[in-house]
Amino acid sequence: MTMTSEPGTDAPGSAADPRIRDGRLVAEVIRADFPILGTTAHGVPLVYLDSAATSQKPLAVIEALDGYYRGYNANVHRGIYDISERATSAYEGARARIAAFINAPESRELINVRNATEAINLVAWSWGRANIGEGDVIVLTELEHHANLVPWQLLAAEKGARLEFIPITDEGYLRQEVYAELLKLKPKLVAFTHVSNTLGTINPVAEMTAQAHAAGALVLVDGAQAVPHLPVDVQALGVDFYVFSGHKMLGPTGSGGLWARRELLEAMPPFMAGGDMIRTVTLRASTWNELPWKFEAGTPDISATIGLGAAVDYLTGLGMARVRAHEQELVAYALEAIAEKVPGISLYGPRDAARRGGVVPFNLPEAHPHDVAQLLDRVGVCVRAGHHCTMPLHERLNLPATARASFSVYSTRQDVDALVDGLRDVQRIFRS
Amino acid sequence: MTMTSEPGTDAPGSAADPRIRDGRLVAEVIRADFPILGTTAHGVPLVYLDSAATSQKPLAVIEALDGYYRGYNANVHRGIYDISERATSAYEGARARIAAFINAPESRELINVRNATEAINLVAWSWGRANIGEGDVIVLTELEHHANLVPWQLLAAEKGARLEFIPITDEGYLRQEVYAELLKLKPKLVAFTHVSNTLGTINPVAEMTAQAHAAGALVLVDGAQAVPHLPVDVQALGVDFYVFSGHKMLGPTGSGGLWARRELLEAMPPFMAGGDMIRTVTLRASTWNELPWKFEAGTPDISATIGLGAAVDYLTGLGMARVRAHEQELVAYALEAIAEKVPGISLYGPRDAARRGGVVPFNLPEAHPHDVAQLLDRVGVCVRAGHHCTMPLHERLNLPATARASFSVYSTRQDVDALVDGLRDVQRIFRS
Amino acid sequence: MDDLYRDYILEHYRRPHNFGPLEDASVTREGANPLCGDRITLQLGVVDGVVQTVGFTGRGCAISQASASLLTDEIKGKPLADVQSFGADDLLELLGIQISPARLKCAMLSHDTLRGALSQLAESGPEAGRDQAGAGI
Amino acid sequence: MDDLYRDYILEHYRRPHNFGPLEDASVTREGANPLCGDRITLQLGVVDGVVQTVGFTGRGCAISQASASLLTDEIKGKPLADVQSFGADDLLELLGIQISPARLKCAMLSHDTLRGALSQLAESGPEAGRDQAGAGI
Ligand SMILES: Cc1ncc(COP(=O)(O)O)c(C=O)c1O
Ligand SMILES: Cc1ncc(COP(=O)(O)O)c(C=O)c1O
Ligand code: FES
Ligand code: FES
Repeated sequence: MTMTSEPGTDAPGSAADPRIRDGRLVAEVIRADFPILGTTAHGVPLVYLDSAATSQKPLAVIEALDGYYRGYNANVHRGIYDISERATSAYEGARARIAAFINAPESRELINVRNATEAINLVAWSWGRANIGEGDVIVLTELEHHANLVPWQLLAAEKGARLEFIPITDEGYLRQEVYAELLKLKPKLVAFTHVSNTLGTINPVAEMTAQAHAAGALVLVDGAQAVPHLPVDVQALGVDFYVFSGHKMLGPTGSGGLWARRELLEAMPPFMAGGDMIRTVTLRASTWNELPWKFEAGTPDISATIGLGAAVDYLTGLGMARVRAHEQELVAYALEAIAEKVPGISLYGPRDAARRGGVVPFNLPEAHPHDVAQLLDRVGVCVRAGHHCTMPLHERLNLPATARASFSVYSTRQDVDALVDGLRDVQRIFRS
Repeated sequence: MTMTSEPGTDAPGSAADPRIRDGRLVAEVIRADFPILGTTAHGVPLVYLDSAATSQKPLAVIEALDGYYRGYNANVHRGIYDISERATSAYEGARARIAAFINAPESRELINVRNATEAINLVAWSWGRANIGEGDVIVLTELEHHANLVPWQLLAAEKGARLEFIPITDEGYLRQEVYAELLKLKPKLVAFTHVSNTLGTINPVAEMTAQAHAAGALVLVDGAQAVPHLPVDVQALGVDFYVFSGHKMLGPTGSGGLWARRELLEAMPPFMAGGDMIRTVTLRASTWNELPWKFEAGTPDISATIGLGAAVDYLTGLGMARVRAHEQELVAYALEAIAEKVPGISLYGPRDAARRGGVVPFNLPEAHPHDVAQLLDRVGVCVRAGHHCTMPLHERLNLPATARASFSVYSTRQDVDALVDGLRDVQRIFRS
Repeated sequence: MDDLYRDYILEHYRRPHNFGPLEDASVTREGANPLCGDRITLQLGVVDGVVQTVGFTGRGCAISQASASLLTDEIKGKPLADVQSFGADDLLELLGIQISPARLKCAMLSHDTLRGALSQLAESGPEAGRDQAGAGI
Repeated sequence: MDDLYRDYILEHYRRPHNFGPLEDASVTREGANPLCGDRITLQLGVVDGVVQTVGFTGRGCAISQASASLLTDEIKGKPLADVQSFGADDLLELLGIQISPARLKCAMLSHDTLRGALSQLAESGPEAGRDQAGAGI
């Protein structure tokens, strides 16, 4: 059992919690909560630096799944026997805690989805097809993950709508002056990422949202790289739709959330249809259930949602402001250590660690990123190489691919040091 | 460790496997593989008779999830480090075994989905919107689960298509003579359930499919209640689309499959868009990945799929013909025992156990099904009460609701006896 | 849970009070619990701001029927103002049993229907009405 | 895995054989690995059914570059029939290293491109062509 498997048993940040010292996370202690971090790869200890792709899971999450399947596995909502009622209250309780984690006003505004991708597709299919017409403008950015790009391409192709893109500076900031111009086109929707998964850029969501609203547009924010890494308050941000993936925030695969303002969800037609999302069904016509169930057709991924609930408890126990401070410090350390010790390396993204999340993209002059990743794997260091599902951004940066290290609550300076050593090895091999 | 957590370590049905004796399942032994069946509810041992809603999970499945999260959790397809390659091969290996389990010709024809509901919606949104036009006819049946009804209502409403329904006999068989008439309307699609979740009716899929094809229609079969309970061979059935849910077949929530013939999948436009389902992306246009990934946008539910792989290994170890024989025997026993010992009870569905799956719907004259379920819960017996997501079928049978007991590999005659005792208790309480 | 089917609950289920249609009701309201298909029709006869007569018909589980029986007993003869302030909590107290979340809709069917009847009375005068369903196709 | 970056592989990567464009190629074929954005252009000069000259250009990882270098060495001077029968397995053998599933596309980039070039030769004669992309928008 980890110390947080029962939320609330120890006050976060209290003297009793060894994972927090002087108001800062002690990643060396936190690591002990993550079983996989004690394993080895190719005989060397695992150095996991691919948390932006998916995070590792604490024992509290693994045990939440295990506890469900061993103790009270049953379908939800319709059973009136003990384990089904327990499953229902665990499932709906998890929803409430996930909603509270992003400060949603009401938990029925939180739709459980498989991942951020499904959330965006839900909005595009349901809200998009009902509200976007010929000639309508949707503003996106050059930073977007394919998940926040391709669904809008499909919608635009079907409806004859127009996509416009906020360009970036070479450092990876959105060019706000162009955004202001694009808003004059009176877009129906502005959709952009909170934090770039490739460059780490943290976008000024509240400001951009206020501007969009002033121009009459709704705002969808892709929080896949934000919710795991910094405090998110959808009310303070003022956005209309906010999406995220559970598996990137210490939760299980198959979990994730779509939050949207209630009036929007209520006006939207259903996306998928079937059991649980209906109120009444006859052979030829149906009426819909209330929120949130209207958008959850069929048996939900009960265990994944319960697991995400445990993940949110774990993160809450650490405190998201501390998580952010930890990662910001680590990014600053990494940018400096790498630049200093790995000659010739190219680093991309904002130089100001206060304006970037915990991702460090780079390229070595002598080796292809895939070779770099492969050689780092030999020494147990896991980084990602490729286009990171941002092909247009790579195109814009004129890079076929990049390698990327990324952090989470359990990442340490030792991890960064292992990366640096590994990169120097790669250089030795390729220069020899 | 269960005996089957490593598939193939013991030959199924060999003398070494205590779960099989004289070619028959020994449910009393099988139960030991399911941790939850050793627990109690309200202080009495759990008698789980709601497997049609969701099945319990064997240790092999629980451990597959646990092993993934503790040992090799990583995102799939794009990582070139050890744990990511292991995750990818476990994920794709599971797909291959799931595909083989229903005898799909190729594993790339097997799309991993959250559940049967998502699979049907995928077909309705993708194939349906591309192929169904105004005035086109879709033939369904009065037996359908809302999952195989409401998506077609939405499609028909959007496209101006026409839904026609094969009616049932009072016993719950499809009226084949009416089906033959409906085929004269030259429907584009015939969609029906393999096994009714409410009455248990096993429909003659191969025959009905041959007739549909002769009339020029494609066939979608809802196998949610078939794949967990009897041998399914999509090639022998000859169908075009076949869907099922993992959580009903000993697998985790969040797993399920859509199988379709490759030519169909290749011609279909994508459903959800995002990472992994693309081949190339520019700001304004994209091309699609190969099958199966074209239909799997975003990070898949990796652990659920790996868990479903373990579930099909487990079922394969038991042998699906033996599973079917076990459940058929149990249904016959249950129908007889209940009719004999519970005076006045109404039993619904086919009387011939050879033509029905392991579900037993019933109503007591003196008590409402919800009260029956609630009182059975007191003695640890879990049954479902309500419309079982088949409102139109209940309407047709002129029943507001029914109670339903349903079986799986671990169900025993003792379970049935406990149900009978419980029902007699209910009668005592309500008659007193 | 063990307390759910107390004798008086079963007694109200078997022989519900105020069961049957009213001759000339001031308001007739139908309520439904789509989860189980159960329906109840509640009728009030209001004279000078007082619920003089009350009746219900329909089918349902023991909880919903007992709840309707107890609720109709409770409001009969009361001024509308009192009936207005009769809340869900009051009904639960009246039932006197532990209701699990899964059965709350059963316990509340009569109360939801009463609330519908009252707003119908207030809004449109004594007219027959139906519970509104969710939007759909 | 440890064997992936053997000296001769790195040697071929640093100084690939047959690198550079051909003057008058019978066929020019471009191949791409969309996962990494790498591209290679392969050119064959065929005279009397024999691959007389061969060249490639493009960028890519060590595996793809070494593979292209080895493959072009192998097919140079061979009759088309022999080149036709040069399979993926043969290339893997030539590479002489253990290729993980994740890097198979790298190893096969040159071979896929060669197969494209050969069918282009067969079908439409010596014309420039591109690898076909999946259907899309
Ligand atoms: C026949 C049938 N079809 C479809 C479904 C829907 O399954 P799921 O909720 O897993 O999508 C069910 C499950 O209740 C079913 O019994
Ligand atoms: C910014 C961003 N958006 C969306 C996604 C898609 O997440 P998922 O694959 O979990 O749907 C990712 C994950 O890579 C991401 O980084
Ligand atoms: S089960 Fe229908 S109201 Fe209780
Ligand atoms: S990484 Fe591009 S071909 Fe190897």
